[in-house]
Amino acid sequence: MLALQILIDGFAISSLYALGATGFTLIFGVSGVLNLSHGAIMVVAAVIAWWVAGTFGAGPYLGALAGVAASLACAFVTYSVIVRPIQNSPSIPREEKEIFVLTGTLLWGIMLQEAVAYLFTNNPKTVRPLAQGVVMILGVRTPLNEILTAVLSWTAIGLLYLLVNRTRTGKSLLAASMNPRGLTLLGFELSNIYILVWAIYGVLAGIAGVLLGAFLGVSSDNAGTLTASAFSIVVLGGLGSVSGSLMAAYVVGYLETMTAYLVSPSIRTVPVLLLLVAVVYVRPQGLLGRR
Amino acid sequence: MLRSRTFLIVVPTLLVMALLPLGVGGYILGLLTLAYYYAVFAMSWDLLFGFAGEVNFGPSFLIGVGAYTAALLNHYWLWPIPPCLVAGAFAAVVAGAVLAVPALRLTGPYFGLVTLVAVLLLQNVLVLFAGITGGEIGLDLPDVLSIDDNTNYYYALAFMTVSGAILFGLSQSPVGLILQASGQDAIEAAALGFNVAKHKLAAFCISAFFSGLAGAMLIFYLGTASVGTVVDIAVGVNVIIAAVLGGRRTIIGAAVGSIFLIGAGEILRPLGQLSTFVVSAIALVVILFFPGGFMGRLLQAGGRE
Amino acid sequence: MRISLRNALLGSVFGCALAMSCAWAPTARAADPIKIGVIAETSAISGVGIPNGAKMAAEEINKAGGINGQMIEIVDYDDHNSAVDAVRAFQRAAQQDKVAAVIASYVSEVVLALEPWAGRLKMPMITPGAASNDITKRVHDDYDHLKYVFHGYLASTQIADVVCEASKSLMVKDLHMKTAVVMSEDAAWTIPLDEEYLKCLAAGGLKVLDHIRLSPDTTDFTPIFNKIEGEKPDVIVTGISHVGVQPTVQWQQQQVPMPMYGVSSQATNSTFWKDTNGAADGVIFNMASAPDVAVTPKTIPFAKNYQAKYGNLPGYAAYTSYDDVYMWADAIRKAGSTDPDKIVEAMEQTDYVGTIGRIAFLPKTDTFAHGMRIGEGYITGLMVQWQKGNPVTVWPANVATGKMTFPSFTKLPE
Amino acid sequence: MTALLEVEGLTKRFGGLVAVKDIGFSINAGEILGLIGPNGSGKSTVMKCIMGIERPTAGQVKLQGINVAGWPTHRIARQGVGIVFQHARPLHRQTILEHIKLALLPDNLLMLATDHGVTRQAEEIAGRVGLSGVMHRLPRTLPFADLRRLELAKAIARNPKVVLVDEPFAGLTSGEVADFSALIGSFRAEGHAVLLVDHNVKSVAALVDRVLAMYLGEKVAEGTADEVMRNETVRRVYLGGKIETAARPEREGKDRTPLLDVRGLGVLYGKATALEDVSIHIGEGEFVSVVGLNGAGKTTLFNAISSLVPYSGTINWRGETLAGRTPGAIARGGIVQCPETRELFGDMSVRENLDLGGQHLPVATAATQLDWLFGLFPILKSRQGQAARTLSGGEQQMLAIARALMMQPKLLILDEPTLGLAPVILEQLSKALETLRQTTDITVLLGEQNVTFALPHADRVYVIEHSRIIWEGDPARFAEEAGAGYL
Repeated sequence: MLALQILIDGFAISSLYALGATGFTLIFGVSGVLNLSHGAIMVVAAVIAWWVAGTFGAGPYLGALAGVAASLACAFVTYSVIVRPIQNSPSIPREEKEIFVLTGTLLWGIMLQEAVAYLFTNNPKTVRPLAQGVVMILGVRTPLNEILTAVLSWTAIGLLYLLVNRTRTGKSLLAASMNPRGLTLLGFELSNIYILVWAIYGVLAGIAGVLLGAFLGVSSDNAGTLTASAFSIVVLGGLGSVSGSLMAAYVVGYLETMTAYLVSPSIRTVPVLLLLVAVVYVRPQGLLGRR
Repeated sequence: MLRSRTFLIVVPTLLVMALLPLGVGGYILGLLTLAYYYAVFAMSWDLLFGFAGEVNFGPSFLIGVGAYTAALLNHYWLWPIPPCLVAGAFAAVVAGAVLAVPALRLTGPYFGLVTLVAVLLLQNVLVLFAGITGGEIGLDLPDVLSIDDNTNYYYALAFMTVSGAILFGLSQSPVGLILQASGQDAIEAAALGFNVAKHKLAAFCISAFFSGLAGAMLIFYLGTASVGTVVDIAVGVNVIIAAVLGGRRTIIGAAVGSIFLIGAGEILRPLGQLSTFVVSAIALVVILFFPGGFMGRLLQAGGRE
Repeated sequence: MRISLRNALLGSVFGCALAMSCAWAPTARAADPIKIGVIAETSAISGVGIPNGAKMAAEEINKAGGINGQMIEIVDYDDHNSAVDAVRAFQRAAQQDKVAAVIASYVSEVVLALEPWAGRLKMPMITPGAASNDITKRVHDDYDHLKYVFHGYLASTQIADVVCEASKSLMVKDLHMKTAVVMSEDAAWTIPLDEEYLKCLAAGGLKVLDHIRLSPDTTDFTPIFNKIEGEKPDVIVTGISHVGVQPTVQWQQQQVPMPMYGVSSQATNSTFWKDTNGAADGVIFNMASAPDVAVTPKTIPFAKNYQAKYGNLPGYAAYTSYDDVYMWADAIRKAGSTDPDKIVEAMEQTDYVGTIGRIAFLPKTDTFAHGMRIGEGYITGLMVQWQKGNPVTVWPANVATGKMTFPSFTKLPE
Repeated sequence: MTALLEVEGLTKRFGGLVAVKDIGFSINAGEILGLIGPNGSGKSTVMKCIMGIERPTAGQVKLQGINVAGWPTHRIARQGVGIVFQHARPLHRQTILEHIKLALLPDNLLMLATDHGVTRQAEEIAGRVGLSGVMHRLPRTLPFADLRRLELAKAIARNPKVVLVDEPFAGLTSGEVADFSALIGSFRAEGHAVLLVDHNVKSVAALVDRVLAMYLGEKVAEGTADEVMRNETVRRVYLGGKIETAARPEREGKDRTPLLDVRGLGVLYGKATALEDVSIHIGEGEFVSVVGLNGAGKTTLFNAISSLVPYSGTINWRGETLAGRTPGAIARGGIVQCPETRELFGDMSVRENLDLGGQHLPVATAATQLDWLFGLFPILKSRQGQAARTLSGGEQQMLAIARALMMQPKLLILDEPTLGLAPVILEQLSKALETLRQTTDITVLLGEQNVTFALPHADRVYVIEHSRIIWEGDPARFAEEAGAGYL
């Protein structure tokens, strides 16, 4: 019974982690950017969805759509106002671009977080879930919303998989992550590819944000934690490896859930941190990463 | 040439700073006192990043270890302040070395991540052992440096000046030269016969020493040691932003950046909640349009002739 | 040497910043208003209630002629819920803005960090919402230094006592409950709260099956609720403040079959229903005053005026902060000056009927020195339940505005 | 004479790839050894293994009898090995003198101040390499040659027993080359052992005592510069075997429309001149070869045409300037480059690589093109599902060419297709190119150092040397007019 409970709860939270980390790792894989405003963008998506659905009275579906749209808009701004200018800036030496992108996205994340706190307060908000009620799975009472969260997360990841592996556009994304120069020589515009990637990222982060808002609730104060958790998952899985991130998300999700159930909820994140340190020391390329 | 120019900027500024208590109210002094401690955090960070080329995402790990060591000794064993400060600084060095020896094998985002995780772990430990450490609430200290604003101000100013002088001197010394070479191109530095790992470790320890000492000084100024004050990621983020804002690889710029950050936060206080938003926006604009930071621009103008 | 225009620009911006900061030097004038500093986290609903409540009180006092002709001015500071920011704000209030007294924060961590500064800077201070027992314990232990600190809210132990007292009639008598699990967040204020819960719940007839402390950073409460459910208690007794919306929503989504009852600070916000999308239905929480209950004749008018002015109902700290301004004003009037020692002396004599009840401070010999007197005739506290979008007072019986109801998934003992 | 440096049985593997195989040589005090080989021959790896930057898989590196193989770099350096890097990044805020002082410092954490002796010594060294006048300037204010002098100065300051010099003359003018030769010569005079690593014999011939030539990780010849230049294997590696030419069937309209017209092209890499006043033109349907040694500027020329590097001068494509177009737009416009680095998508299958090349075409056209290419390179058809990086070098090269052809280019730029390939593969590749040339009217611009490969297919040949075009003409005349000066 307990085992089954851990299995079900861990699955839902892990799939949400996986979705959150997928966009983050995609951006890193294709354009080499660690976007530290990630958590803040997810928060924006959730809060806008909450606002449009509730206060604005547009209902959960329109709300979710508005949340994703807001996240998309944030992603575009992140790319065009912060990442691209830094990458194109002639006065920043190449070897320091990384720290500038990190600092820039970090500051942008703080700005988003503060803006949300200013406009909507930092009280936690919960997006009205698309499904209410519970079902029994082998005797474990499971909220429909939890199942829906897992299903939608995996649908989004699945669609991304199909997009990348089954469509022409997706192939060019994959190619850009392996060899951007090669792609240029084949007549592709890298700038278009990057815009596309950021758009996909915006949608993924938006969905993840809205689902998170509906499943657990989100406050603007969570932005930093969300970024840190995506960062850890992605490093654990191997930077830029989407399948690695998915696996790592499950490792993290289940480790946390098991700790919460079997040891104590107050040290929930500690084993994950220790694992992370161990992995980084022993196998810095991550679980599935290549050097 | 550069050095003399820096000298020309710094000495009069320090003089003005030393004379400030004659002209401004206690509140501004309190503000600057805090800014000076942050300045030491940022300068230590810059030594590690700007010179040794290692991006330390967890300056607050070093700061926190120093601060909490001092706080625990003062709180439980009632050690007087000076030995607490020394113990804090050395604890930070030891913790820094334990972290750095394996971590320096890593590069880029991995090193950053390990330092970041170190902060999270420290934070968890402090909260888990709340019975001893006071947890989120923090430890109150029986002793403070002084309750007089002017005295506190001069302590902080003197501390910043001395630390700054040592760190700046170090950065300009032969060792600083070797560090910079190691940070920029480790292979070439090794080919010139320098043990890059040794020098980077030394930089880490020096950075840890001053971070820990400044952390300990800060809590004896505030009278409480709490996670939010010396360990939280936000503290480290501010340190990094200050150093980049002021100008990487200048040491002095890091101090300027800290004073600016804290000053700007205060000037913008009438904006209430929006103040952090505006400060971040200003910092972002500086990073995008003046990547060299405040000091970077000044020094560059000098180096051009 | 050539300095580009951009450098000059950059330099001048920085120069201006410094110049501005220097221009703050205080200039005291004779007809200055009496200033009261308010330090709070203004981005949180319950936080912003503190300056809002204080400003309302100040306006009313000023309309009635101020303090012996001097107007009251509220100077508010956002502490971003951080101890450092709060200490800085406190220093600014004391040294720069020269306030006569401070109303500070509803977070125990912040208040405890400020407490030594109140002593060092001899600045009278009251907290409208923090609950830690340590606040008054320190005053008791080191009265000479810390006598400037007053506790304008119930201490954790006192709150626990109110919750236990109410549980005797609500849980044990009305609902025939026998067992409970205590669920509280890991924070300073819950340590004495939990300690008292464990004692007084049992004394009141509720056997405590387990005591779960959770990290205030928790976002996923599923394992916690599942664990609690596995222990089959009749009720979950809460001690939460940092978290609130999230556990409530997950409690409802997972249809945890036992009621949540106890302390839930976020539930006191009028926006709680909206923030939780109605998941709050059935949650019972402790409050000093409620907008629909005439705890004193001042309560309902205050809540009405507050809602008219700010668009939402006051959170718990807004009531106390409103009362605090009145008490400071009275104390300053009585003291005849803004001398801190005289203010403290006058404040210790307070016997004031505010929005939350009759307020008097305990003497320095009491373990809760400078804490509020609770019990019959003084502060009693209320238990309030969210019902269909509205907070309904369910205890004590003499002021109750409704009966308890629970959502359909709640299974009450036979 | 005693050998200062002895290398025995040096082998270095990267995963499955053997980069260096059983290399051995020795250098005496006061001797200069030239280590030559085309790109990818493993010569740089040998140098890195000596310096400890790469850890040798097997073999010994003996310094005065002490085996230092596998030591960390800084210890090898302290033991007496110095290196002059080709691309060194100087520190931004330190003056030239400070850079030299850096090299004079001991590896000591407690060095907080330098004594005057060090400064004087640094000044002396600056004088010796001709940097006295600019000692107090910052690196970014100096021309390229001075930065190279700085690298030499650092090596001198370390006073190593063995000096490794990587491509000593790359990017220098002939006057500067003379200066540098003299400086390197002075190492010999002082009794140092010097290892010069370069692409070809010619550039170092005047300076070296002996030459060791490498190809595909193995030693192919050793001896004096003359001996090595006469060596059959070396000639085959650089020139191929006998030079043959074949005329292409005459076509109508050939040569009439100028397709690509490059005029006065100049490219700078930082401060180094990579191309200077280069003008070439290509007519529709022509097969033009640009031959030149590694580092002569071929790749830079092609990258400028593809707009991958900034340039001065004009490049016109069918009468319109290419300035302002993105690399992608140029490729879609018909100029498709197949770079020497191949730039394949390693984790994608052969088929996926090809599909990406055909993505701008209508689906039906892409399918036809694919069929045609499978006819041209049958091996690719059988390897369709295999990941590109698991292919052999020759197959990868074919895939790279096929992928470029999928775009139906008007002008195909082939950069060093023979790089690092075994002779038998060369033949296959050569055949495919000839088929292409005989059966289609595609325009091709081929860059090669392997003359045997480049000439047979060519309608016209340019020879590029030291960033300039030095000869243009018919392949038939190449042997007598330009062939001798090659190598």
